[in-house]
Amino acid sequence: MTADIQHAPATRSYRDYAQPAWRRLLFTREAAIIALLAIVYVVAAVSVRNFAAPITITYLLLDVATILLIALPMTLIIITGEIDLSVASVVGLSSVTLGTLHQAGMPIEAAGAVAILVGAVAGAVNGFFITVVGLPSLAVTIGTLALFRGLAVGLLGTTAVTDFTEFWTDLAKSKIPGTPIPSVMVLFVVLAIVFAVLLHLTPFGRGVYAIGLASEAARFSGVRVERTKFILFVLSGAVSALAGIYYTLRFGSARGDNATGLELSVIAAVLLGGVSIFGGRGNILGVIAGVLLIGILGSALRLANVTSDVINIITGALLVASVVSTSVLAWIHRKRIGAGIKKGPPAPAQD
Amino acid sequence: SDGGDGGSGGGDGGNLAITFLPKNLGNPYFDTSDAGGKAAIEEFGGTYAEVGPTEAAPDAQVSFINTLTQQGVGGIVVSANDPEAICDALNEARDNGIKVVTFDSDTNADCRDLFINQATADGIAKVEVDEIAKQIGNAGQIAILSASANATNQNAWIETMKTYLASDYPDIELVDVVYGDDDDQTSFDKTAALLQTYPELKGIISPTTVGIAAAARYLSTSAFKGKVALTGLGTPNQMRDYVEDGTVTSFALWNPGDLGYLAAYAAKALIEGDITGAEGDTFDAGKLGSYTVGADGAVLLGDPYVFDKDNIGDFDF
Amino acid sequence: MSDTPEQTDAPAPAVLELSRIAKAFGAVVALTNGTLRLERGSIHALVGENGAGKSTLVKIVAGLYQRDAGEFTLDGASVDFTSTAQAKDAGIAVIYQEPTLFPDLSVTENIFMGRQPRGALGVIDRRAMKAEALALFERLGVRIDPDRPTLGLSIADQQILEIAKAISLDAKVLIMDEPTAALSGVEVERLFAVARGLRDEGRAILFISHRFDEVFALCDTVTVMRDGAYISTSPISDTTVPEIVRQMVGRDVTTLFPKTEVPIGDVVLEVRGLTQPGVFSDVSFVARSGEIVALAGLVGAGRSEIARAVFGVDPYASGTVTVDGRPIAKRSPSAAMVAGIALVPEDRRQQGLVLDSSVARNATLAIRRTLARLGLITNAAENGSARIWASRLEVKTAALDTEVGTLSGGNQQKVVLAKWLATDPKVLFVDEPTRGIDVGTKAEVHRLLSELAGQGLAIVMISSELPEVLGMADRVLVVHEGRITADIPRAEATAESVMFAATHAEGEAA
Amino acid sequence: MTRVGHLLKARETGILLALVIVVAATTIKNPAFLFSTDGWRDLLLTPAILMLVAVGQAIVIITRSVDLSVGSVVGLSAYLTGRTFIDLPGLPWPTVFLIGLVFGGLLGLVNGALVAFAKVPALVITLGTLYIYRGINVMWTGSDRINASDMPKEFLALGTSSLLGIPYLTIIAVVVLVAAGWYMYTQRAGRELYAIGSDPAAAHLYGLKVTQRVLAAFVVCGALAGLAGVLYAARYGTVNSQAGSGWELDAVGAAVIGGVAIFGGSGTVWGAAIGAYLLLTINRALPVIGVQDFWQRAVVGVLILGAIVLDRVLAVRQSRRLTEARNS
Ligand SMILES: Nc1ncnc2c1ncn2[C@@H]1O[C@H](COP(=O)(O)OP(=O)(O)OP(=O)(O)O)[C@@H](O)[C@H]1O
Ligand SMILES: Nc1ncnc2c1ncn2[C@@H]1O[C@H](COP(=O)(O)OP(=O)(O)OP(=O)(O)O)[C@@H](O)[C@H]1O
Ligand SMILES: [Mg+2]
Ligand SMILES: [Mg+2]
Repeated sequence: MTADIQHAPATRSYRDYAQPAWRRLLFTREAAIIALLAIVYVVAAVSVRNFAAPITITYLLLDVATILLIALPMTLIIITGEIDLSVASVVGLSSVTLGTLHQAGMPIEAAGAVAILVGAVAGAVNGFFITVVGLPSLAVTIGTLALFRGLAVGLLGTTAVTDFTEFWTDLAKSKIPGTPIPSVMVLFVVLAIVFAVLLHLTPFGRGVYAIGLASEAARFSGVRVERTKFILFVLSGAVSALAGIYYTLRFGSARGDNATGLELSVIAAVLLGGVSIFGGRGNILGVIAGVLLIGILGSALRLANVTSDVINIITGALLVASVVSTSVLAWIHRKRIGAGIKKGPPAPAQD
Repeated sequence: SDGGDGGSGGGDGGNLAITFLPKNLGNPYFDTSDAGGKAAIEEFGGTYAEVGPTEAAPDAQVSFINTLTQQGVGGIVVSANDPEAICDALNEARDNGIKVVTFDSDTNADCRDLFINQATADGIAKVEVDEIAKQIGNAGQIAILSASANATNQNAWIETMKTYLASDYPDIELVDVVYGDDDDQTSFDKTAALLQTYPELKGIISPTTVGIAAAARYLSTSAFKGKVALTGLGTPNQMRDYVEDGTVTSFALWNPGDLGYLAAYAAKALIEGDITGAEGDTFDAGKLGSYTVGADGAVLLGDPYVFDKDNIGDFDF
Repeated sequence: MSDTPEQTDAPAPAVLELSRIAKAFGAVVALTNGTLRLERGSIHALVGENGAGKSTLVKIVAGLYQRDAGEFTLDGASVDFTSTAQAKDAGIAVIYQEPTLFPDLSVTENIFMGRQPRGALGVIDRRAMKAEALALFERLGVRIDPDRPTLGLSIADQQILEIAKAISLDAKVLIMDEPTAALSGVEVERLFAVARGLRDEGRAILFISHRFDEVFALCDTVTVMRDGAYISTSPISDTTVPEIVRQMVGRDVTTLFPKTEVPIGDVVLEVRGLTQPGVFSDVSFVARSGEIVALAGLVGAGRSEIARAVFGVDPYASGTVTVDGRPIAKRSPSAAMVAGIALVPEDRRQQGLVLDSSVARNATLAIRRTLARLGLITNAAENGSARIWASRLEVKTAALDTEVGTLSGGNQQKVVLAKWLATDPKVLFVDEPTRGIDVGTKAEVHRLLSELAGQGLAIVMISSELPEVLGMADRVLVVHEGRITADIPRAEATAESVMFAATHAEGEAA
Repeated sequence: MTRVGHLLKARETGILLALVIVVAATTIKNPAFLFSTDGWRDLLLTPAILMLVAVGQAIVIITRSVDLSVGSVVGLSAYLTGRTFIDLPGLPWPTVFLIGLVFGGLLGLVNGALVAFAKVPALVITLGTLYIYRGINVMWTGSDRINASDMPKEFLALGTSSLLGIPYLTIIAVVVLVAAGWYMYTQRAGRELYAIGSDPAAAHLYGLKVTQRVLAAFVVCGALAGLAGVLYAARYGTVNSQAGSGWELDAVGAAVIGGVAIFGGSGTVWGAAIGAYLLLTINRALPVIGVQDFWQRAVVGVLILGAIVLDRVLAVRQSRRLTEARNS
């Protein structure tokens, strides 16, 4: 009668995870994308002439480096449930900044630093409208997509700046000595580690996920929602500007229309990599696999003389298939469990 | 995987697999020029292929050039979207023994072996300015509807036109240069905007085939039909209706089919080692006869041809 | 009440009958033996602990979930609903535990969505619709602008709207899953009057609530569930609260409000002249170490707003908040947290929890910075901390990576508490801490609050349940229309004195 | 309360006012912008096609989805129109409208089915179909193109001529707009689209036919984009494989400028239509006002931002009124 609730039930024990590790790691979108990446690579290496050559890796990585870089902050932004459509325009703006300043006599190092600063400011403009004014990011960045591109094109007009210091343009295309891997990958790997740690191993990253899943609850738990988003947009601007510098140096040409339309490729790759457009889900590894998958497919198909329209169709189909298959698999999973219950023992009798 | 090995049939052992890389696919001008190239390649028994991006973006051609390098074709014939952006890719291709010929739109001279020039900038600028001057009576406002803001050849021509206008036609005022991005709809809307912005406008020069067709189409249904003159570079098939209904009096162009044809023969000559691209080299170009390489590795096709009501019926491209 | 068609002892014809319903969600078995019999002209209570499966049973009746096994008959005929529309057409109206309102649409449209009155060409007759809405509000004795969007309605008004919606369906079976959780006494009384009217018209009503006073005041019959299974059904007159509680919990529960006397220490929190025009004005109070201060008042009085402003989620125009004499920056929950304030918010699903995230992540969200070593945080650290708090609060979950959204309401509330207790706060605001929580857990929450006060925590408790306020508080602050109108010490706090201050502005406090 | 009703309408009124100001300012600078035959015609005509797409887009956005594939649908349908004239020369030209509508509707159905049945986010699906449809278009068109001479004169005349000073294409677009606006406001199904966008989970609990309605919204959006493709062919006379590319962002932009909330549940097709007119009229007005070609895009960006900020200010004001109304 007087039993205190406190002592009545035995102290519970809790498992850390409901499922064994291999199940948790293997049955994920990311694992599927990585597996697909491996399969496509092997199939292409076997069946497409010239694909297995090391030069393929070089070209491939040079091509996707811009997308890889921009995809890093984009992943975090999409995980918070926002989106940044202005990234490609920031690439253009950064390219033009670098070009005009260099033309005016500034060394590349300094001009590059200013370009990154301009990118960060562009990101801060997005961040301001989204977090301070409180506007939806999709709408804001459709606006700044036009604004930043307009500034880039307006600043440089018909001209293109091409006379960059050879040291830098060569560096942008150089390879790590003794490997087919472009040097720019060093920059990427460093940034990828930084972003992966930031997202997966820091309190900031925990906040990012919480914001994406339930921003109000995150705010009530002391997550600085606005500040977090603001920081992410600034990072996105800065990294896009960095990608813009690489892009400019790689092609040796600073133009206002550089990288037009790249935003959709970046977003497609991030989504293919398993990041949920609704926020709260996804990881860096999956995104990298997603970018590489699109890159490898494109490279293999081009080598096999498949035209670019077919490559586009395949990319689109892959994107659709990747999300549809997850939802179909979940549905099958539910069905199976449902059937299992029905076949199970009858409900125990009432007491 | 058939691009790399098929083309060693003709000549003396050179790899005659020649691939055309236009600014973008689905552009009728390049369809015609590449068809000329195809005809030439079939004549001399090489392997023709055409690849390209769907949109004329500066960097889009690079991955195609890279792919061709990996496939080890014999020659690339390319119209550059950007004089600089594809340079390194082309040089890498050349390092791998591929001969590079540019046509229609050049890159920097050190990134290719030869440039097949459709006409000199002077020639083109002069024809267009003379035509418009004739039609508007040597005085009044004119505007230019160009391709994209960074288009190398258009920009060069426009510069020459400005100089020529200033020296020879002081009464003609060039009020604006607008860019239709070689996109139908944009060019169309820009034409409309021009006409409203400058009510006194007497004529439009559009030195691009997409632009002139769109402008003609807008003019033909507007109140300005017959009042505002239009000339520029166009293909006869696209312009036929407008010449016949009086919207356009005359326009100019070289024969793009011949341009591709010549480029293909130039590539063959390079591949087979007949020429190196040095000034003074001479090579044979099938039905077009013999050509000589000029300064900076440029080969000139000829003078632009002016089409009007009387002669347009003779052409089909 | 005397004209109830049938005698309770003669078996009345069942409108709706469920027997041995089973339902599982993946590995979670929600129902093993759902059994229920609703009769015409009767109000039937369904009680059970959090997670007993009440809402799941309701959702099966509503056609939202499909049962895995068992029988479901309506008017004697077996039915298999595959959508909520079918259940609606069959005459079943449901008020879900979660609100189902469309925030962008007007109050009227919310009530009549999908069945608006129509004129020629199928054009919606907005005038007729508005008139019907006004008539409904008249019947419920409430005043809500029928043209305003539902966005920004208080939780109480939202609940009233749900009730209006269900009543307007004119259904033969009306199911209400905890409809009174957000309502004040007056509104509850009106709801009861309407419910009795419907019963007297011969309709069957199922009423789910954790408040026994309501169950005994309103219902004719009560069914108890435990762990997804049916336990008993009895006429309300044949049973008692302790009996029901024993059946629900499976054992006896003694004290509901185990208030222990603890020495009250120094002032920890001091709020001075807090004002936000239109919401609250000139709010001043203190909370001392070891003290439980209750903020009482009618729903909509602005108590939650005060708590949110103090915690920094909401803005305030003027005033100061100090903890241990140090002022705290406005509009910054993280500053408030660092200063030692914690807030268990009233809206658990929106504000309290990241429903799609795991128990461990939720329980450590507020302390993620302190858990980090060299700026890095690991799953192991999170699980370690979460395990401690989950077992201290007896959270019912198998694994720490279970999504919190799949736990029952009470267990969710425990996770919220765990999250805030882990921050080791000096002042704990709890806003409706036992709303929608079963007796067992409720007693546990109360015991916990007492224990925390005993450890020197200052607790500010917002509650709309008078017994809870009277039973737990050392001091009762009454809020009326955004102002504190009375400060009543425990000894003088009675139902009458608190209610008087809550309804009369002139009872100005010293 | 009618005050609230007025405020709600203010979202469209504000944007309409902006449009009037742009037209007035430009006309003062250059009367031909409004008072010449061509000026008047282009003012009404140029945005009409985008308006159709924006109306469809608005309907989809109201249900809390988005359709990024509209540009590709416009392109495919425009090319199909040309091909129909070439391959079926005997066909009476008005039937191409039907063909365009049905064809666009089918493409919309594919989007809708994937979104509604597979329950996957519309942005991802339609980003995928944006690539797929455009790829099919390029593959099908190749380097072919439809020229004005391939299409009947009567059909092309539709693209430029007017009835009582109002271009035919504008009339078609306005008829569609009025029908859509009427349906969305007065029909149960229309209101349900708002409910679904406002809170999909609640709509499901409530028993609305969410799947069916979302599917229908995509079909309508596709059909309108298909119709826009037919009008594109009539207006521009030439169709290549890139027709309509990039329109998706214009259409979403127009809807957003017009006050359609990107997260569904509020806004009207009227607003989206005005948004389309504002967007394209600004484009045309800038050169007249003397803004150099290169800077125009920047100005458009600033205006989009201005429009959504304005919308936000109005919304905040409205919610403040609501709070006051409740407290009084
Ligand atoms: N959609 C779902 N997915 C997984 N598990 C669920 C789901 N809905 C309910 N459950 C689980 O089923 C059990 C019964 O939950 P239910 O909501 O029916 O309880 P309840 O009796 O209504 O509790 P409360 O009084 O807290 O509302 C719980 O253990 C809950 O976690
Ligand atoms: N979402 C909201 N938007 C705008 N104003 C609100 C909102 N919620 C509440 N208010 C305002 O704040 C006042 C207090 O509302 P609320 O119902 O939250 O009070 P409360 O005292 O916290 O009641 P309880 O906690 O018992 O539900 C209301 O009178 C209302 O004017
Ligand atoms: Mg429940
Ligand atoms: Mg409250």
